[in-house]
Amino acid sequence: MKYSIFSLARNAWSGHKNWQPAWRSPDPKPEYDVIIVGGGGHGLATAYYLAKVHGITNVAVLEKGYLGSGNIGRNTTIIRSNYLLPGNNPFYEKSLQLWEGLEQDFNFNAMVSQRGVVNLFHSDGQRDAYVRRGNAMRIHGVDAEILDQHALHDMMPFLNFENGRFPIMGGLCQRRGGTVRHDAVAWGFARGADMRGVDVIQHCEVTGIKREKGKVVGVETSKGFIGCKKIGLAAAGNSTTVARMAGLELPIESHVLQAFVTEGIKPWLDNVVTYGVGHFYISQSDKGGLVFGGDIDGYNSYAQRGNLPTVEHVVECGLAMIPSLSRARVLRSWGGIMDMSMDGSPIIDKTHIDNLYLNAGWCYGGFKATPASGWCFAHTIANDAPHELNSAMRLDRFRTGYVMDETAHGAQANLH
Amino acid sequence: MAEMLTQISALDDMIVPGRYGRSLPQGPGAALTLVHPCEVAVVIAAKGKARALSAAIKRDFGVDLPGMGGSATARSISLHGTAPEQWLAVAPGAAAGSLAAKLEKKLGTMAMVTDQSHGRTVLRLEGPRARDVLAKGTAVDLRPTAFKPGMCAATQIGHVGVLIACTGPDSFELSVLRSFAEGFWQGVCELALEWGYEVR
Amino acid sequence: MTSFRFDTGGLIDRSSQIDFSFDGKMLQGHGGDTLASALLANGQLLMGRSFKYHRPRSVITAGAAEPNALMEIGEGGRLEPNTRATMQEIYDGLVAKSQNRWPTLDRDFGAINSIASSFFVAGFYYKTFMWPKKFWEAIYEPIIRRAAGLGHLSHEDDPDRYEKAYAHCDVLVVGSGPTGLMAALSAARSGASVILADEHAACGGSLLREREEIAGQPGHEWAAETLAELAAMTNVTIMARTTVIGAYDQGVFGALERVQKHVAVPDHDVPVEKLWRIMAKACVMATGAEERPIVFGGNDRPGVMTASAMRAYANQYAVAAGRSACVFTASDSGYRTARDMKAHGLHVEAIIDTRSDAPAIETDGVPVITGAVVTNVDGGKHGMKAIEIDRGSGHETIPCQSLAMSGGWSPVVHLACHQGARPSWDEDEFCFMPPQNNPAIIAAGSANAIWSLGKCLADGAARGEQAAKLAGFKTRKTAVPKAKDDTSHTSAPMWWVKQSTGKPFVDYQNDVTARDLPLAAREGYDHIELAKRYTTSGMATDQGKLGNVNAIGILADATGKDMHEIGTTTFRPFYTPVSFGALGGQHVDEHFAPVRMSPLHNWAADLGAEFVETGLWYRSSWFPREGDDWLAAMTREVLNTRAHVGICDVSTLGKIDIKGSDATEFINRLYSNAFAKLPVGKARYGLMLREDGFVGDDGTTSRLSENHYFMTTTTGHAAETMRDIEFAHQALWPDLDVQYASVTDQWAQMAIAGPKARDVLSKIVDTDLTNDAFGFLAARQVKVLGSIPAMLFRISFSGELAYELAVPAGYGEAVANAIIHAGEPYGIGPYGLEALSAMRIEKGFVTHNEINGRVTAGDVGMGRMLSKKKDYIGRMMSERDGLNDPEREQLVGVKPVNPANRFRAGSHLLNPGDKASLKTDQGYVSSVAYSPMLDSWVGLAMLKHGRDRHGQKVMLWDGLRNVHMEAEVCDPVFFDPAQEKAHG
Amino acid sequence: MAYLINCPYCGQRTTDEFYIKGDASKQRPAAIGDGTMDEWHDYVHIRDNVRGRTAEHWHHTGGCRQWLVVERDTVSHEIYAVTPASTWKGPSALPARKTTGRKTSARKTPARKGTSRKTSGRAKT
Ligand SMILES: Cc1cc2nc3c(=O)[nH]c(=O)nc-3n(C[C@H](O)[C@H](O)[C@H](O)COP(=O)(O)OP(=O)(O)OC[C@H]3O[C@@H](n4cnc5c(N)ncnc54)[C@H](O)[C@@H]3O)c2cc1C
Ligand SMILES: NC(=O)c1ccc[n+]([C@@H]2O[C@H](COP(=O)([O-])OP(=O)(O)OC[C@H]3O[C@@H](n4cnc5c(N)ncnc54)[C@H](O)[C@@H]3O)[C@@H](O)[C@H]2O)c1
Ligand SMILES: Cc1cc2nc3c(=O)[nH]c(=O)nc-3n(C[C@H](O)[C@H](O)[C@H](O)COP(=O)(O)O)c2cc1C
Ligand SMILES: [Zn+2]
Repeated sequence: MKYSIFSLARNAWSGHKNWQPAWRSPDPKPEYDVIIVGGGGHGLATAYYLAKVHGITNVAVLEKGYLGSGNIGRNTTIIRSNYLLPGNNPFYEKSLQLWEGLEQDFNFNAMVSQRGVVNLFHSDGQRDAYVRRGNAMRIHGVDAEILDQHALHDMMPFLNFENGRFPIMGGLCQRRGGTVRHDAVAWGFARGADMRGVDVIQHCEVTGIKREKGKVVGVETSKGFIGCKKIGLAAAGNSTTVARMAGLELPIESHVLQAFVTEGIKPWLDNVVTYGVGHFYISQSDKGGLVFGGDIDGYNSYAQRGNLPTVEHVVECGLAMIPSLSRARVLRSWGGIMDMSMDGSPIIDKTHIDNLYLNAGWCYGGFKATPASGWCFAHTIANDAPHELNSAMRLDRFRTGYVMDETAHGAQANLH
Repeated sequence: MAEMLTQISALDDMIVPGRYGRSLPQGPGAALTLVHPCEVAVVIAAKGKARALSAAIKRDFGVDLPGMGGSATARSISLHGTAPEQWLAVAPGAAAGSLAAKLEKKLGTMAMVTDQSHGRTVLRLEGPRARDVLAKGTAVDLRPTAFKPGMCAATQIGHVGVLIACTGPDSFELSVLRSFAEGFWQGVCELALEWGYEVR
Repeated sequence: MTSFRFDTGGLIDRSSQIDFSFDGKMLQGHGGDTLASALLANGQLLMGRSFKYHRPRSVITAGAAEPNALMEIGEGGRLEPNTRATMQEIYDGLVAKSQNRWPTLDRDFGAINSIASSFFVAGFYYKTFMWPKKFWEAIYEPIIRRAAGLGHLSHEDDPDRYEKAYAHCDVLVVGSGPTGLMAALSAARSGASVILADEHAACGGSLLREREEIAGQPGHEWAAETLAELAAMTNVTIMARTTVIGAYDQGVFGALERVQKHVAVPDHDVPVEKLWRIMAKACVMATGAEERPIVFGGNDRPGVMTASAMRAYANQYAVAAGRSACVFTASDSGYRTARDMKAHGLHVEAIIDTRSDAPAIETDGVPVITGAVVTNVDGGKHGMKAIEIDRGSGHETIPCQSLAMSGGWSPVVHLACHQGARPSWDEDEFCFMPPQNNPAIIAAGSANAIWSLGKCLADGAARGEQAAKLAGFKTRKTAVPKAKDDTSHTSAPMWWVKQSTGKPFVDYQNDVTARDLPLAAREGYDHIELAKRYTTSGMATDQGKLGNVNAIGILADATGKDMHEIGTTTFRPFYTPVSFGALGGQHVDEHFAPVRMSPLHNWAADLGAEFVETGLWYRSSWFPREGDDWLAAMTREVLNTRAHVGICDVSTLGKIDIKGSDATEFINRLYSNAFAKLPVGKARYGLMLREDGFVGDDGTTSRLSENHYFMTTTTGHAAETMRDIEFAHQALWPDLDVQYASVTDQWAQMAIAGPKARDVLSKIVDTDLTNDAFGFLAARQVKVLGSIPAMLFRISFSGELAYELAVPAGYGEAVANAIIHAGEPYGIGPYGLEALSAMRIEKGFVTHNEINGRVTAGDVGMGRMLSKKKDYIGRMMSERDGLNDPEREQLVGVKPVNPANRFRAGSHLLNPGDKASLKTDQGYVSSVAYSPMLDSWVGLAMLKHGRDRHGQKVMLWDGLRNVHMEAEVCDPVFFDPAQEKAHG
Repeated sequence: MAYLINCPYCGQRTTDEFYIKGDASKQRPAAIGDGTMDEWHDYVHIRDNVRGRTAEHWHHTGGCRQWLVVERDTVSHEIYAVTPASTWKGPSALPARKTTGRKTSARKTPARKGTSRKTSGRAKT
């Protein structure tokens, strides 16, 4: 059933008794052309584009929990394409372009809201680095503006410009950046893929990867063995665990990142803004809660929860940026487990094992990448070769030295 | 000519004696004093020399070299165990340079001695609420049953590294790096507002 | 105006009158009132509007779980939205406003949403608002946003202070009801140190709200006596107004103390809220139980509340929502309410019991209708008139002004679940039981599904002992006072009244009805977490404290699963919302990050310096003279230094003293270039790589004696480098005999640079400074001003004849002044960071602008500094192909063809004539300065094949600012390439 | 986290006093020439990233400034052992002890004689 104001009216008339499931709950078939491990944003998007762009519909997405139980359902929903490095920048721009038409494409309102993203800077050196980044964006045709204090003041007069420690000098602004309703992205892709014939199978944990003659031939799951011709791993946060099932060792650590939401308040903050001295980013959701986040806790964790010192630190950064947050009350905090790669950039690549493909290492930036990641991963799986857009996101780059280190911190996962 | 130079403290014009904060009938909750000048030196045992060092210290300074987290005082010199085989030697009031020089001379190759008389700022915090003031900054268990005279702890208050030595039931010696001293001073003062404090 | 205050009774202080206002109306209450009870006393039953349909709402609870009575409190920077009237104490001058209504609470336009409510079912917005595409951001979303949210948050600064503190105890007791009091008592008697925390202003928990007796005296009196006994014990700390907000790893609990939230103008010396981090060896979770509403038509009408809330209002505050009441119950709590309300003189019409086999319970004459349900409530914003019931034979109406409901009880299990454990459904007790994964969080009393007062007292005592034992104390049995042991548990709950003719709400605040959940299930959102997200049930400010269990029950019904299979959603901190202010505590404003001050700060300030924040430091940036801008000042400083002599504060450099018989070997392993043969008395520039082969930091290290070195690092990386050195020694090579200590703060360091530097320094240093005696890169311990021990280095970051002089920090000002004095005849002047930077750019010296973490030694022309003869940090990885690709950008100088054209760092480089694109991008400008010596803007840049392109033209492309210009590529050393000045 | 780390030198401290570097399970290839590029790649980049018991390098920046190896569980956040990096000999063979921070601090009242026991042993190795 196509969603529209008319279908909604029709159903309201019949007491909403006739809505069909947004997706089927199929039992797994014995074999698929492609199995995607991980029903997060990336896995679902991959299946969606496999079906839509490549006509490959005999596809299963296997998700160990409920749909969207991973990071797709627990992130701070910021989308942007303000990346510096040439291996990243066109990819994220592609993603932003896909976001721009996504809802009509998959017929689900994911509330893509291009409210603008501003990254503040506080020193000459930081400004120069942002200018370099902004110019790298502009050179590729991506929108970017540098805002001085004045322009920033017009936009957000409540910023702490004369902060006792780190005055705000200006910001790098991408107006096309913004937020998207996280859950709706998972649901929209799931529904879109399902309508095109993909089996989205929840509560089906992959426990092993079967190989024959060097090739992968299927997966062991909590619902039994499922055969397949190709496997795409998209198990963000658990990439190490699933890759190891095929004997693949990864340059990845799993870390917990916390996120937060305040009680709902009347419109208070129009755009997304990030602090430049510590990690802090904030936006207001359509429901009225201020959604914000900061740095990872810093220790390896698979626990989906963090500790109070990180919370306090994040909040301190928030108050340094916007003092009037003081009386906003934090309603809930939660955590997600992310792959932190050793250079802070993702991996979308073939592996040395035939028919096994890897999508991993998204750190805290993979939500914005969801459409392009699915799009590129689908391309890589369908053609057994990466697309130009993900050609730098190689697994062997650590070995060869062609790393993509946006934050320039080197081979230490928790610094990215 | 050095005698004619005065060693300027990092809190040079910050110390304004008086009473601040809430004034409660029972009097100020804490008192803060700058200990200046104050000689400070870091002593780090050379590899395999800890034992010999301990003996030398005992012999020459009459102090039992304390273990980690311990403080020992004799003849106006205090030694605080700040890290394994590492101590902070503190001697309030003496003329600059001489503590480190003396230690270096006595200890020879047994230890590295580094003068920190100018690199550290030493404060005294005392009073019935001193522990409560510190507990706003550090998670070290400062209850009288847990943190007693003769103990010290290297920790942080307001993201600033500090060595807290317990010098009496309600008195503490705090030493911080010089460059942080001004902000630290202001920070500690604010934490004491609630009970009122006195700057001496 | 149905609500009112009884003439007598309650635990309020009738002798005190407190004036406050609500929506501009001046009202009065008494000491001990909450805002909610005071409003009820004033006949103000209507207290809020719901989120989606703007339904008129009043209180449902008398505590922390309140979803409806949320208000804006305070004014200006103290404005605080979404404050629960049930938890807010009133004070003189309290200003409260209703929220989420327009124009007034009474006449709220938003209520028309109710009419379209058949549209606004769960998830409706996911299905529409997509066409035309542009309309979402232009029209729909702004409307949705304006409608969303509850109260207003101010943009004004908060005038109040907040603080954080740590506390330690053996046993933390959360909740001061009968269970918590007994637990605290028994733990404390064992000698354990005890913290007893309760979120309410007055301790006593349910004892303040019930009429039950303990040891023959009223419960609240027993509570007061017990509290007095506890308060007298030195090992007990009682923390009222303190909510334990979260349980974290290793027995750390977060707690929020509302220190001054009950006063009009807080004392500024005292924080308004304090965030505690309590480290406890064991915790008794005596948090009680939450009474569940019943989900039936009109269960949100003002006048309907939980049975225990109705008792609380009557017993503790002496108020009621109406003159008459009915009770709708699935548990015996309803009966208790009926009895209590009767005792207060209310007319109690009937008890409607969902159970057809309801046990016979004392009703004091109130008729009981068993096996019946309430299907609707006839009422509106000003109160209710009647209820509609169904006993299986059609609808009947019973007039009444208030309705107490009890669907059973849910233990308050949050703290036991914050570390990921989940509660499990208990078919006998009909509730989710606290998990017991963490042996140190011990549920007690009603939090552990123990319902009667007598048993709660006993359980409290036992759990207190258990906790003390766990904390290592010997315990003795604590005598338990006598109390009734008559409370039975709920029988099978009724998740919702399917016969409802009005809207049956599950989640009040978010307007989720019993019909939304089956709809979610039908559409595939059948997992409890999906249903929560799709319907938003449990996502409001109360986090489903009231509604979640009902929602689970309804979903279980709809999917044919049992409660256990459905399970709960994830419990997350905070138990109740916590302000940013409290979480930030004292670490705001200038205390956000520590400040570091150079020992020469005042010296520079006296000379009129402008300062700039660099990391934690303030550094002198330029020294303006009358009318100077930074450029003029910098130019003057550079020209003066290059022509005469200048002095600059470089104290912020990281400085490390290194000694030991293996010091040489150690240093040689840290730097990529050779250090093993550095002669005593010499300094050398060194490069440190990260283990991944990229450049990490640079600096000079001097050999002061055979086994004694003095290392400097950059200001920005000082902390990191120190840590890396410690790692190299402690974790990699612990066998080396090496000792090191940071001496950054011990030394004031100044650069004295310029042709006259030697002349000036000679006047204050006791050493022969002639080239022969103290040549380029000499490094020695010297005396200044006669006897001050100092270190002197002949190193130059300006390209001039230059020295760096380090003196003990406390003498820094005096020495710097002496140098200025000595230099006067030579025209000495101070210079700041700007001039320092311009001079180093003129000389092509790199800083972290160039070695930015992505750069190799080869990139910046230091490939030769990578020794092939030794192991050092980063050696092997620096040999990877990617780090040696000839296509990598290389350090060059760039000069605009028109020297007056200013360009900026961050510009990119293009070949002339190329269109800007990623493919044609040739590199970027890393540093720019106006060069007074060249009278031109100059820059350092990273350019593809840069070293082969000196003399060629490039375009400097700054699309962000729309500044583009032609420039010439050149050697990065713009000035004195032969180094004659530095060696002079 | 770990919220509290029992530093063998300082006793129980909150994690904000520490800097975390990461995996401690790998040995730095001994010296140049001994390690192949593959070994080095493995050391610098590849992570076991264990779900369960793991060992990490933590630096007690806000205390004794010692590098420690913290053995903990990445799922339960339980801490099993904290050992100075200089003496760490690989994962401790001890059965998983429950020391989730409820143990009192290792720091006894100050030892007035001699130096810290933990490090005097080191001198001989
Ligand atoms: C708190 C937080 C905030 C963030 N904020 C942002 C942001 O603002 N902007 C941004 O761009 N990015 C953000 N991110 C990052 C972003 O959320 C992730 O990078 C992205 O969601 C990862 O891709 P995914 O959606 O496919 O992952 P997930 O949703 O995590 O999908 C992976 C799925 O794999 C499943 N799985 C794992 N193992 C198995 C198995 N063995 N068998 C079957 N299934 C398995 C998991 O259950 C999971 O559902 C944030 C992340 C977090 C945690
Ligand atoms: N059927 C019934 O009528 C029925 C059902 C349940 C309980 N009860 C009665 O209720 C009483 C229960 O006693 P109890 O002591 O177990 O609970 P209680 O409700 O008396 O006390 C719990 C206290 O803990 C506080 N609290 C909860 N969470 C907190 C937190 N995170 N931080 C700080 N404070 C917090 C509450 O505000 C409350 O004051 C018994 O008398 C029992 O008989 C009766
Ligand atoms: C963007 C965003 C907004 C959220 N808003 C709310 C909210 O308003 N209320 C709420 O209770 N939870 C909110 N959450 C948090 C979820 O309830 C939940 O905690 C999170 O998705 C993680 O799932 P878990 O807690 O079940 O592990 C939000 C989450 C995200 C990602
Ligand atoms: Zn330590």
